Amino acid sequence: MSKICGGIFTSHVPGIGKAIAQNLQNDPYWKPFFDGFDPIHRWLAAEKPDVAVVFYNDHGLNFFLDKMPTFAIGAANEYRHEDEGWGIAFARPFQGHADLSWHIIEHVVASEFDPVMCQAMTVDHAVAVPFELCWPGKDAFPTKLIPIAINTVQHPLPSPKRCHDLGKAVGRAIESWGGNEKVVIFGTGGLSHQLEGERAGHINVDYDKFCLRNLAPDPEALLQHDTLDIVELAGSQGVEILNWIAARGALTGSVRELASNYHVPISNTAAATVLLSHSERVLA
Amino acid sequence: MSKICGGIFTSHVPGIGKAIAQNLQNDPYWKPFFDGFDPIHRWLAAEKPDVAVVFYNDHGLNFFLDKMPTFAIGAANEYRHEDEGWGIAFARPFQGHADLSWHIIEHVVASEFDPVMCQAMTVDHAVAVPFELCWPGKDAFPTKLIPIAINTVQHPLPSPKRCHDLGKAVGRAIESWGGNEKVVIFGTGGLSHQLEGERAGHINVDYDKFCLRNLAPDPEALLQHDTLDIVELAGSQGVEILNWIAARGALTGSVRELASNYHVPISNTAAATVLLSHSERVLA
Amino acid sequence: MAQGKRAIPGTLVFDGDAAQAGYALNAMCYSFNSLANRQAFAADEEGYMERFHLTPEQKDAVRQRNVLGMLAAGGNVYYLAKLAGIFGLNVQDLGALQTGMSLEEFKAALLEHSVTETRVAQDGRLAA
Amino acid sequence: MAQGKRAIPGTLVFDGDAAQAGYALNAMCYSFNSLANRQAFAADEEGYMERFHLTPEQKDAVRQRNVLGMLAAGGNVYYLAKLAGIFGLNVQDLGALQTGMSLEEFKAALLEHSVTETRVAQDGRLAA
Ligand SMILES: [Fe+3]
Ligand SMILES: [Fe+3]
Repeated sequence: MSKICGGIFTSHVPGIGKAIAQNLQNDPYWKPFFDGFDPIHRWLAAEKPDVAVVFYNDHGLNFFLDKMPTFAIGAANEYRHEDEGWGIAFARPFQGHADLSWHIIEHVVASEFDPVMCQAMTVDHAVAVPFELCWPGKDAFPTKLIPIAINTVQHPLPSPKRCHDLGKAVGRAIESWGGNEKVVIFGTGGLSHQLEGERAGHINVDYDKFCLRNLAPDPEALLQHDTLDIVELAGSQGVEILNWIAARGALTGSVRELASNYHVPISNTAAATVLLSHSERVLA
Repeated sequence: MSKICGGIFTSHVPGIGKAIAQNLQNDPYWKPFFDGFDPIHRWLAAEKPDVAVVFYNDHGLNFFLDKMPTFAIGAANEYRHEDEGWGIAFARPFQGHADLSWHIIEHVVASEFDPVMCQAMTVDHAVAVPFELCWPGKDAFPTKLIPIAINTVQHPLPSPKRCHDLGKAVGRAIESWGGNEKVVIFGTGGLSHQLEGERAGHINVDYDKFCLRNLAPDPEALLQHDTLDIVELAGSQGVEILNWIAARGALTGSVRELASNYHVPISNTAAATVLLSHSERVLA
Repeated sequence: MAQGKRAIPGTLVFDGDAAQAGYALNAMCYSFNSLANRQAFAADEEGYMERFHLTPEQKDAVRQRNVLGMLAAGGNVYYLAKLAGIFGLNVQDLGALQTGMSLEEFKAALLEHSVTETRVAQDGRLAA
Repeated sequence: MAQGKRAIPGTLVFDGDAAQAGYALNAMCYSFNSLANRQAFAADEEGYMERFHLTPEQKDAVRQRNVLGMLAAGGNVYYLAKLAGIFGLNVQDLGALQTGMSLEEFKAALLEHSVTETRVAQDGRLAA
């Protein structure tokens, strides 16, 4: 049976991609953020996961408002990043795992979720930046991708509880898969930030620390706020924490925080990176 | 508050549209089917519903397998039928009701459904044929449209229970809408038929009669079969009964059968038309 | 490939396995919603199939107008119906082709189920 | 228009009302994923806006590079960001424009929240 070895949670600000392209990892502005990936690089080198299931939100590359999904699951054997409007496209393709995608889809539909099934899709910086951060360089990514998009763009957004439940269903699906893949779960986006309106530049360090403190031991604490609470607390893009909440839901066993890095600001964003290890829950 | 005055359930075979275009309503092959709409025409003339919420399935006009929704809700102020591959497009546009669509979307997302929100969409014969049947002629349709598409194309399909529950949530949403619209619910497609494979031409009169007998008094009887049971019983397109099951779910009050017409065959299909009246449940 | 799938006689369930296998063929058929694309296909079938990267099996099935072959290669009937339209075949023609019957036999088989049952309630709104 | 909506200070929630109002503007911005479309817009802003049926308010806001005006007219920031890119504005420039600060003031305001907190567990897999 497949095993989930852990979870990686990280901001995905497009500016990070630009910093990577310009080799600014040791620039004083960027270094405190990039340093957060040192333990993740070591952990990935040790764990060598076969597949990454990535909860993220599309920012207007693959989905438009004519057909805006609440949840969408990729079921392709290859994905690509494409120009999102500013002329940058990451070169490395992402290898998919369509068979496992379909297994997840079958499982979550049977669990009363209503996903969009995507046999062909592009993925945006919310997938590409975390992959570039985790596996820097030019080599082909060693880990396959299954992207799961959550609507954080057009309200009504799914509730935090609904996202957490989706994550749980995805976690159970992975663990019931007959292959022997080792899977890592990603949640990307956040933490607090707001790009638009008179409150642009909003940051809420207290709320972010509340999330970081509870993510490993008590993720249900994050469900006490509804989506509009989160918009008010964390900003209209801070609601991307829904991706983290879903990803944390997929870790249904024993969880331990291995690394956590919080650095404000990166661009307009309170940036954060967390690594959790996961193992089957031992019944005492 | 808005009221739901009833439900119309009908087959939507493209051939019906062709028969309408060729004025074959009184042709001996077609007459027994078209006659089923006489009571519906009288009822619509008496009830004059403002809005039709139509549960149907897209047959490859608006949705493709790159982004295949489980459930999709239209949120436009106008919809059109377009050429589906054989050069026929019905001329009359469908007026939408975007505000009520958004109210329904808000309600069902809060009820833990995960719809695709469609601010622009085309509708296929599964909407256009029932509208042409109900309001024949050239005049603008007197009733606005809110289309709700259910995946009956690519497995896994949503379960009959999930469709029924979606219908219930949509019904509650309509009844909580602050407007004073009178709403009719449509379920289109079915009954038993199968277009493809060695079993093409499959018809199951017993199963169809079971559905027709239970639709008004005991719709939950239809939930005892799962989607693959229904494929086996009713054929791979007979599974369009999911649209009927969802539509019946929206009628949460007192229901009475006003008319029922079952005629086999129309094209490859066991055709059926049912009219149910609906009123708020009176608590005895 | 999923295991332990339920078998339904004479029926291919269009699931993830079929959808994966058939993507190119179905994408081509979906393009036939557009008249210009239907004309382009009619003008150059081989070039059009190549443009959509059909598999050799899919191409052969299309060349031979072999509906069961298209289904076996992952075709979905809702999309294939658009291709059938180009060939001038309706769903009853398709039924005959797939079952090995003549069109008249296929229609006769459907008529074996022939039934009409009508109920109309007593209700003022339904009075003629 | 939905009633009894929750007000969040300085924040426009992009809901159904906004999405309805902003559809044309957002559709135009979505088209800017393509370089050719960005060039077409740059070559003829007025013609391009007309092609997407922007409302008069939307056109004015675009002409004036008025971000708050675009938001008030239903623009969604994820799509507007693509338009901003054409104008050579990044998200920090947008922040300054919307808050009435200079770019330096906006950056300084962000730095007021400055904090770095790092934890790394003792674990063999993390050893350098
Ligand atoms: Fe983001
Ligand atoms: Fe149909």
